[in-house]
Amino acid sequence: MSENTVDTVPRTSETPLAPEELARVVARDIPAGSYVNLGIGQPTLVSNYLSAEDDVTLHTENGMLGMGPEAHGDEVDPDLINAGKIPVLETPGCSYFHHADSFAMMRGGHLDCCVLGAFQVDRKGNLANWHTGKPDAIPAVGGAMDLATGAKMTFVMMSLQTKKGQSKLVEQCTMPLTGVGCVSRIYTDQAVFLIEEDGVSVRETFGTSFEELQQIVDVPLRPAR
Amino acid sequence: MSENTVDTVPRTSETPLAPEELARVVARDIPAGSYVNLGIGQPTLVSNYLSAEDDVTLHTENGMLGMGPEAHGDEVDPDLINAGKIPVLETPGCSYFHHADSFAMMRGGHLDCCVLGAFQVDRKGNLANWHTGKPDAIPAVGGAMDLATGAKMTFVMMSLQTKKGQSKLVEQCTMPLTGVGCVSRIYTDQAVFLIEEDGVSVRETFGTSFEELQQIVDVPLRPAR
Amino acid sequence: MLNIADSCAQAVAPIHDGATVMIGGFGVAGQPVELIDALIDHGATDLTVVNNNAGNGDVGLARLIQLGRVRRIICSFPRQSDSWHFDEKYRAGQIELEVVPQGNLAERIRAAGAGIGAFFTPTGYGTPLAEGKEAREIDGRHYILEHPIKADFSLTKAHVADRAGNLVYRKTARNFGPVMAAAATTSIVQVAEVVERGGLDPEAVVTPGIYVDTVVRIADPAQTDPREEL
Amino acid sequence: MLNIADSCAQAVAPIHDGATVMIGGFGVAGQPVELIDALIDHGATDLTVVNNNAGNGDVGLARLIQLGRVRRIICSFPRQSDSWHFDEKYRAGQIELEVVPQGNLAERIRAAGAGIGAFFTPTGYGTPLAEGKEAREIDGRHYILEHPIKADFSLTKAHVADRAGNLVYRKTARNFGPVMAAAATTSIVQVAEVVERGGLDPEAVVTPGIYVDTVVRIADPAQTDPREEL
Repeated sequence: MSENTVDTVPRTSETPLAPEELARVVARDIPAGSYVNLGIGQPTLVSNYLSAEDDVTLHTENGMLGMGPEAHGDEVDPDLINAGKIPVLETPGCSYFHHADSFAMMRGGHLDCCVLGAFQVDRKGNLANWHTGKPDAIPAVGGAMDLATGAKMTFVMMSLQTKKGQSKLVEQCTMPLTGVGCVSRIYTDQAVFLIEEDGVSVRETFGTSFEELQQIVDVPLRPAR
Repeated sequence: MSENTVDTVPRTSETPLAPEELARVVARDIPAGSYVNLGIGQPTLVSNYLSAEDDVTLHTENGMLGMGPEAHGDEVDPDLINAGKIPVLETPGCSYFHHADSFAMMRGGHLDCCVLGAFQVDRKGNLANWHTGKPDAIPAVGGAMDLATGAKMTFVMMSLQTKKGQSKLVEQCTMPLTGVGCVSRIYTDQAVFLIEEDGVSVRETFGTSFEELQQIVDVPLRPAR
Repeated sequence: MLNIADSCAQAVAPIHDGATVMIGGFGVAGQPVELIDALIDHGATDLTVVNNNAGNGDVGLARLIQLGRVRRIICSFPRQSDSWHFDEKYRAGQIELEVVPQGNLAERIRAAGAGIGAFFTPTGYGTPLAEGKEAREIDGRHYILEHPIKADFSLTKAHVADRAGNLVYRKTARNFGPVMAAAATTSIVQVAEVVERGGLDPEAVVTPGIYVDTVVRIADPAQTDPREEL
Repeated sequence: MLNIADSCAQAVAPIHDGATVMIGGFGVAGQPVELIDALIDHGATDLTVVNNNAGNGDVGLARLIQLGRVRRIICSFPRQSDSWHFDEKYRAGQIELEVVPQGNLAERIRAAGAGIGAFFTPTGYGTPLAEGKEAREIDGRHYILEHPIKADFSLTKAHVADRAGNLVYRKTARNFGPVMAAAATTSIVQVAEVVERGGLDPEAVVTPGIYVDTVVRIADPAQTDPREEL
């Protein structure tokens, strides 16, 4: 940490980011030409900020590369849905394949990036996003574990704190794991965190300072280099 | 063997069978509607005796179901060959697939029957057909092991004796194995043998008698029931 | 040889009590609605069902579960906003559940059809779903051993069949269809159309006819709006 | 992002000494003749080659072997009537050989692309090719454990590519192409034609573009009469 001081963490927004704004930050970090899976829910907002020049190809694990935007009205085809079961459109150059081929593509490390939501992420990049661990909960995993471990980079997109104010970036996950050491970056409403071999770095903050962040998060933080 | 006497083994030909005649015998035993792989070499003759009514679909492990007869002259397409690298034709209803899918089809037990040549078969249905075991031979296996173990039934088609007069149906294979306990029937120029749980039966003889056969073959034989 | 059934009832008639039945579909896409309805009418019980989910609303697989005909279900995502029949049976201890990550589910089904005895997969390693499973480090990566899932029957939906049993699908309705057809001893497929041999492009066939036992033509299959299921 | 190379020389330029290179084709069908020729001209040496065979006659892979550029070969059927260059190097102890049953070869290549750590296969059990391999009985059947075969590069041949890298093949020339493209870090494919995005039917795409790094167009690829190779 030597020369870096906490002042070196840029505050790139004066307020915490709304999901749409955060999606724009994630989108900016996806290299042009990437193959990307955006999971379901909030991460799917990222697609709104990918332009044609980015040449990003979207994968949906139910069997398609080159997934287009959501379909509306007469465009809806019950045979063409995404992993969230939302009707979508084709893009030119898309392709279809069966479930085993689709997950082979993911497991084989061919996707450049996957963006997922999370209940908890810990300093070692362990992810918990499928099961709260409550004894009466019915377990349901879907493709969460496959997604978490399959892509070259797994990004998490989440609010930093629970409704009760607890940090979701933790020293060690207490909820059942989805994947081990799989997360490389965490995009939250208050900051972007990088999970590194030897600790967690903060790349930028939104409406907060590095010091305030360290108050919330019970994991030693350092500025990103 | 109790009631059956050796006289119950029918001599269905007064002379040993030529390969074409033997192919006809094999073809008769392939149930209508079967999916069949005929390997390379002599077993491919069997296809000459399958009629349209038999509705037999031929598989070639280099990636095709519904393989047609050999192509000649202008029909030859370098992109359409069988496992023996002979140009062939399509049949209506054929399909193409890649090598992993093709061998998955075989390994998964979907082919009803496979007909192979052999160096040796033993009383337990062990097959040796890929390697003479000579120390200076360069090993080359191709699809032999996959074929031997994959199909629901593996038939062997071979001359009963080597050029030196030794039986190729043996007590225990001395050559390196291709597959363990995989052969269920052996079609030879002199007889048809059934490999059963508890021994080897003779179903019919060609130009020889059960007693003469037992002289040649050093495995206890019995008439088929 | 391909059996072209006159009706869904005829197609599902061989399904016996205690059978393992794979049912295709991901959401409404590829769901063999008419075949499932026929299975409900058929009456087979004590079934093990393999599906991505555990039924939605009051119809189809959910209805089969409600009727108490499913002893055990293998799926990746049982709990949904409208999986109330499954939830009730599960909480009452009246249905067994095996939860399998979706990609492992697809690969285990594929393995059954492909004659693979077992395989090491990274998915699930270090999670509660790896408990009791053999783990191994290979080339610096951690894996768990998963075994094939076979079935006696599969009920799937394709778009067009030819009379050799070759199938093509439509868009994301393909999903589990090809691997389930290959993993079942008897595969039963509903299609919108049956054409003559030669009527499908051999380069574009997705499921070769060798994997298809029975086809039934449902010219206008039920098509739910995907949103209704959310 | 897809790289459309101007020439085979440009396409194979990144292949480094010591690389593992998969080469597609079964017999003449699907053999990327022009890419292999470019690799010969390129000069990379100390290669590990994965192919079904070990070269025929005096051209292509046989020539690469003759030139002493192949340190090790993984294949199912090295010995053929015209594999004299391989035979000579092998008998002289100048090339390493790993013989793999054809179906295990295809499945091991598939496993590499599919992220499978290892798998149990029945093929080869009880034979000399199982020596030193872990064996296991599963559900009454005997299997041996096989590991993935990965590559740094694959050279394959397809029929048409679109600008998203999607590929379709022709007839039995498909063979190893799809699994090799997926198993290689960098897949290089020669095609007869390149079309715009949208120019291929998405239902009929065999290799999705995600598996394709470089495409080079060879409008009139060499076509040997299959018989010449026998």
